[in-house]
Amino acid sequence: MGEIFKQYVIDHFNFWIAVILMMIGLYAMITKNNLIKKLIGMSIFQTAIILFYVSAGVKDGATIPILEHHAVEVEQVEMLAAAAGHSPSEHAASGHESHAINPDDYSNPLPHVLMLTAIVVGVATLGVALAVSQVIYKNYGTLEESEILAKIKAAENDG
Amino acid sequence: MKWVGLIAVLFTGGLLLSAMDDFPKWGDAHSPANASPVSQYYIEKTIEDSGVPNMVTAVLADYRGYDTMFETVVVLIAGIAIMAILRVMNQIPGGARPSPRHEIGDHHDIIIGTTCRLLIPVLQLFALYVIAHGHHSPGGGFQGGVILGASFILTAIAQGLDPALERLPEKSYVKLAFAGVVIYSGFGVMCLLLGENFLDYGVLHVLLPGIDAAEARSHSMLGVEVGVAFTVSAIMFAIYANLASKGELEGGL
Amino acid sequence: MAEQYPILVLLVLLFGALLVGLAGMADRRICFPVTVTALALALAVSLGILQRVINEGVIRYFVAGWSRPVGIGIELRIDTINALVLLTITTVGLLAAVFSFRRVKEDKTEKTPLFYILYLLLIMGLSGMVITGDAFNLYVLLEVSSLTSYALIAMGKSRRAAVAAFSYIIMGTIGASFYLLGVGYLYLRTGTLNMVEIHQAITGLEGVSSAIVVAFVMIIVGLMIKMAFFPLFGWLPNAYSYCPSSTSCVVAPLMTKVGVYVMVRMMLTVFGTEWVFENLQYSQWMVGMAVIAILAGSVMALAQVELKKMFCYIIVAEVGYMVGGAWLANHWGMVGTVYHIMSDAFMTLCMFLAAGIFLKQAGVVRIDQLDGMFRKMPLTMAGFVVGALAMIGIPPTCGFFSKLYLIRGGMESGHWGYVVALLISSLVNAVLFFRIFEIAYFGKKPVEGHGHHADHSERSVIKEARLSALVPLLTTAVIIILLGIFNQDLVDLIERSLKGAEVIGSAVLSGEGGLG
Amino acid sequence: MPEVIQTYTPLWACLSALLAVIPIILLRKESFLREGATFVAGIVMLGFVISMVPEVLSGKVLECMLVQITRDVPIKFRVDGLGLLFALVASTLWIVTSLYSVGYMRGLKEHSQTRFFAFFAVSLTATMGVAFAGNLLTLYLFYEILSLATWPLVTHHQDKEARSGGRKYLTYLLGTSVGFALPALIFCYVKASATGLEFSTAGFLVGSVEGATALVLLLLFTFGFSKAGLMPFHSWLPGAMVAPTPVSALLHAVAVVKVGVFCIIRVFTGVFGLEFLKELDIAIVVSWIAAFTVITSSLIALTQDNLKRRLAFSTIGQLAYIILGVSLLTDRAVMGSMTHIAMHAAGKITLFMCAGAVFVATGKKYISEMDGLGRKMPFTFAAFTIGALSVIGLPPTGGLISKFYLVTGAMDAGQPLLVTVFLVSTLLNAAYLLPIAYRAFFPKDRQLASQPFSWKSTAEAPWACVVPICITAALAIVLFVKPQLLLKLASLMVTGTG
Amino acid sequence: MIWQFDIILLIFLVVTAVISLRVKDLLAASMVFGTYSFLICLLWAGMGAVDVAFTEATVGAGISAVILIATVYNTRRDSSD
Repeated sequence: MGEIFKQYVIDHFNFWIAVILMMIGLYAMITKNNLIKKLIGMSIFQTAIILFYVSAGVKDGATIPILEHHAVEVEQVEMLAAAAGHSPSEHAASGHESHAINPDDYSNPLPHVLMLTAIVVGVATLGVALAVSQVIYKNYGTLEESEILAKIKAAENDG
Repeated sequence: MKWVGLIAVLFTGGLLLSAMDDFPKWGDAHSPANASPVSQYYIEKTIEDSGVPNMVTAVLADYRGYDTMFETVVVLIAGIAIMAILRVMNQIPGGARPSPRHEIGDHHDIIIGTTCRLLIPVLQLFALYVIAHGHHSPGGGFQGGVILGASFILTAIAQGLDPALERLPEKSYVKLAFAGVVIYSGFGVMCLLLGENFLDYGVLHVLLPGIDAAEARSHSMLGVEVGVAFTVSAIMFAIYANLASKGELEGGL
Repeated sequence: MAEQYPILVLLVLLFGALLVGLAGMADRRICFPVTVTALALALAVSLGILQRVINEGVIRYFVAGWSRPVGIGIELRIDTINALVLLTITTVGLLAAVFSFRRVKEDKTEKTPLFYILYLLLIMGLSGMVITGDAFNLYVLLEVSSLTSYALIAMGKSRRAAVAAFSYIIMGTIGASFYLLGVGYLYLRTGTLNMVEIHQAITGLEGVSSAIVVAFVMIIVGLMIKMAFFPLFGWLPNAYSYCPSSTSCVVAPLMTKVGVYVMVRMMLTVFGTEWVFENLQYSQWMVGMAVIAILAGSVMALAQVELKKMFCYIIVAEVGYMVGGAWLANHWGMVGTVYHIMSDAFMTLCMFLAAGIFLKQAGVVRIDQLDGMFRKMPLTMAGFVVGALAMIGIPPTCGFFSKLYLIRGGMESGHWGYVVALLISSLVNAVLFFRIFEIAYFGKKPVEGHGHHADHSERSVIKEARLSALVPLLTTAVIIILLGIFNQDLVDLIERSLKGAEVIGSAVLSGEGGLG
Repeated sequence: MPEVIQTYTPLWACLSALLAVIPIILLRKESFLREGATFVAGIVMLGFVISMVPEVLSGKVLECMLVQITRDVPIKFRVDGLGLLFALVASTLWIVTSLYSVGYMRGLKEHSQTRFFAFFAVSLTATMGVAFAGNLLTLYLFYEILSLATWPLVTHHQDKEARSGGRKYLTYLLGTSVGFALPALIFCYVKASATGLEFSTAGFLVGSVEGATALVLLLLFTFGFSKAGLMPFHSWLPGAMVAPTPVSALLHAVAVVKVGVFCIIRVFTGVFGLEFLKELDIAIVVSWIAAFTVITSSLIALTQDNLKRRLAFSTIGQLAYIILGVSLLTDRAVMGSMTHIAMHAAGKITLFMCAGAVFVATGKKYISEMDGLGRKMPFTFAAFTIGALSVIGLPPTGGLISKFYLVTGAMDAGQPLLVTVFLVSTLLNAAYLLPIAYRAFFPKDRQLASQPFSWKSTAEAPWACVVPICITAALAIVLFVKPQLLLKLASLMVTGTG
Repeated sequence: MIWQFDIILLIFLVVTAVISLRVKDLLAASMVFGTYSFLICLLWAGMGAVDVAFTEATVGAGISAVILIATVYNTRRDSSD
């Protein structure tokens, strides 16, 4: 039991939180009556997905994906050496193993990049949706979905 | 509706959680994602390829620069879309619109006004730093652009929308936003014209004497980030200006 | 230059949009020519791409030149299927753009440049989605196209346009987020975003990984929302019927179809048909749902009194055709689906162009307002009739052949319910369109008795559409017939990709019979 | 296998009608030229059709590939005896009907005559396409085009009655073709696409189907081509009688309904093949459906007072003869069916045109009003009598010949009950047709009867109406005297050289 | 990364998310949503995703909250749920 709990929950608790947040956001998107609330739910949903991705790129004991200074210097020294003596291809072939950079030392940068995009997409969507909701408010004088639907129905019956 | 929603949400959540046992352990450095040749390549070769220590910036602006270009386009679209949806175009033909001019600081709190006047230049300077220093530290075009846009928004909040719009009028920020994308895609097209694939910055070293391909990449990334910052800052302000004034670009909050 | 074609399609459209933005804001008159030129260039380039794909096989274009190891950069990957869909997108885009000509002339609004910017970027987003070989890049372009379409729909003059756009935003965002989440699961398990690489990683895994299954389900459900598959279609009818005509003409034919295309791409390239059909036994369920979708769409279409709404429900049914076809798990089902993506794009375009003309010239919203249209605008009706016949499935229009292949697939795989649903939906379409024909032919006040000299008199105020609207409509009609007549060539091209050993390598779709 | 000649003649025959649409529309202001164009096209078409006769008679088959539309199944023309027979009938009668419709339309000052002539030409194109269709797909294509192109003709008057008639017309025709014929077609496509779905004497489905599947398929086809008016899918036919008479005459005595039976004959002879059907032993189902239709429709016809409706029900019965004949599967019965297409066409078109002429001249539609009209319109009713004889199958008309073949064919098949059906229905035919002619000449009303006949008191329809009637009546007699060409063409199909 | 800190953050995260969705005053909801964004940005910073955290701090906690407030200001502050 404990083993299973560990396997399912402890080892992945970040994913759990991400999924819970997703469910909260999704539930708000589907069931909230107020349009602004729906949008807050949407933002929570999106940040939860971002949390999921970022969690996927975490490595225990790794640092931020910016090369430390000494590593850069080692690298540059190597490159200078390469420029002076060896041809770059030779360097690439020989220098690979002796690299000062160990991939395990740095977080996986790819999810971060992807999520930068996702954040920007999220705010863009939020902006557009807010603009639309302002138009809705101008047209119907309310932001409650049920009231809007009632007004639409009333207008349909009149026309 | 609530029950349908609840069931749908629980179903989705259950589905998502059902795969947890198949996931690599959280923080596992050897999970498929973290140990894939792709992400290892980024970590190992960024310096070699472009000399940029911030891998995120390198991946963002170079390896996956194509994504980032469209991301900039997304920002541009958001601005254009909000203008298209919300902007009230009630120009009187042949004449300037009669706008109630606010004096700077008019009916706004003096403390806020003064604080902002002090804060905004610092904020803008910091924005430029973030843009420029994105190669070496967290930051880059997006973050810097947002901060820059935020400085204008702060102006609008502190002093009213009209003074802010006087500094950055609608025509200008629209042009700025487009200019950003032009800069970004322009770098790509330059590479095309020099006979390489789109956004292959390495070839640009022929234009800049005295540097090699890696340095050309590094510099091009900076250029591209500047483009991103242009668009993002302009659009962030545009979004705020339109949303705060119901598209009339007058009055504001 | 030929090797740069894939990126050129997008660049032409992007720079068109930028030019409209920078110069068109000052002078509205240049918006239309720039848009049409950009789209025409994009069409030309996509023709070039098709040519290259036919001659050279799959095109792989590595943006920024990052080709090794595969997946560090972004790859554009074009086989014959995407080349054809790309061609469809640019063609529809061009035709619908020509149709929008009067927007510049008559709508004296400052928003015209904004409309064209969004329009071009929408086409760019869709084209980009189609040609990309990277799962995440697809998401970014999906958002490009979604955001533009939200805005284009919200620009509608109707009060309800904004409400429709809002629910579209909510549903669209859920769909896109599900897709993103699915890609996240894939990435977590495979470590790459390149479609081909993902496929190789999946085939390399032992057994059926539950994470991959969840990823697949999330992606498919997300796409189903985007393509308005049956239970998830609620946003579509309002969104497509309250938006401006020039918007509905491009959004309605393309958005759902590109959604279906992405699903097909996922099934073919990312997950691989063997994995999808052999490891997951979803085929029966999906085809069953498609049957419900077809029947429900048809029945709801019957109940509509508004023209555009009716077309919208027909779209729902047509999406059912395509999803069902793709899940028949055999060669002809898949061929039919891809072929139907193209033919349905043009049929829908024809319908919405005609609806736009009716609305503009005669203020027609409801079907019963169409009385006497054959006399009032014969050319428009001629184009409309061709589209309608294709919807019903009368040879030699393309609608007949897509149904032929889909039904063939259904028969070969023994999904008789699907076959029957297709036929019922054809009959319903026949009823729907002949109801319209009858109203348009007879008019409300029938000419009683004989000896009525009405030949050349009785020209009411309603006139034939302008050239800028007629040309796209009639061109679409011609394309519908040409697609039908040359369907064999198209099928050959589609099959070439289905047999492409590189990615699919499966007996499932190679034409050597289905799974039984 | 018969010798195959590649030629474009069938295409030209088809196109000659289609191309006539252009001058018809261009010359819409000049009615004489417009109708002239129709005539020229008709004569050109007939010329092309006749030019193919010698080669077909010599046992060759003409083929014309149009477009390779799917991998195995092209759109192609293929002219054999049956197709040519039908094409001959249709193109000859088109000329006659064109002449008649000029008189009719002008006589009644109908509206939208240009549209009328244009769609008439399109319908003829489609009919030719069906006649020359080389495979099932081509057949279906032109079948559908014909349904659609005739709809504006049926609903020509654009009034309430036309609307309901037209609705019924399309509902039945499209409903059955999409609902039954299309699935059957696709089933064939799935089962036997390697054969190209091409009609051949052996039948391309040989060996691909069996048992219940074959029966279902056969029934799908038989009901799917509901232009043949087989019960229970017949009621569009009386409904479509709202059309102007030339339309009824050509399309509902000749083109449309005959396309229906033609398609069914094609299914029997070309898709399944007579031998294969004998082996399957399923055609008898169709026989009984047809027999039921024959008797029922004749009985209904007896009760109709509207002349055109009575003729329509008569048509349903006669079409069922043809289907009955072919479903008997014996050589003579099949030959009888094929020749009956022509014989019945000549007779029935005469009857319809007579009905139209009466309407033009007197405005009368109902049989009860026609007492003594024979004295006013002697030519018309003389022709009517000949037409009636032909439909009944009495000498000296062509109807006798085909009926003779049908009855002997039924005997060959060893179905005495069906022979009885033929004979009973002949009696019924006589019962509903002859009294009309009789009362027209010998009215019950004493006063009318006692009036002496004089040429001065005649009031015929315009000459353009009467002349075609006389031509078709003469044709019915000519077919009795010289049926050899038709018999030869029909025999090509059953002797296996087609 | 200190796991206690992590847990506290995650709990707060869920709590703020729920609060921002439960509170009936939309202005307050926007503010709480800003807090939520800030917390999640802290979490990401802790995970080593500094660029993402930076962006979220500026975009999520900054711009998103501001435009939400701007909309609330221009429409209505109270909501039914």
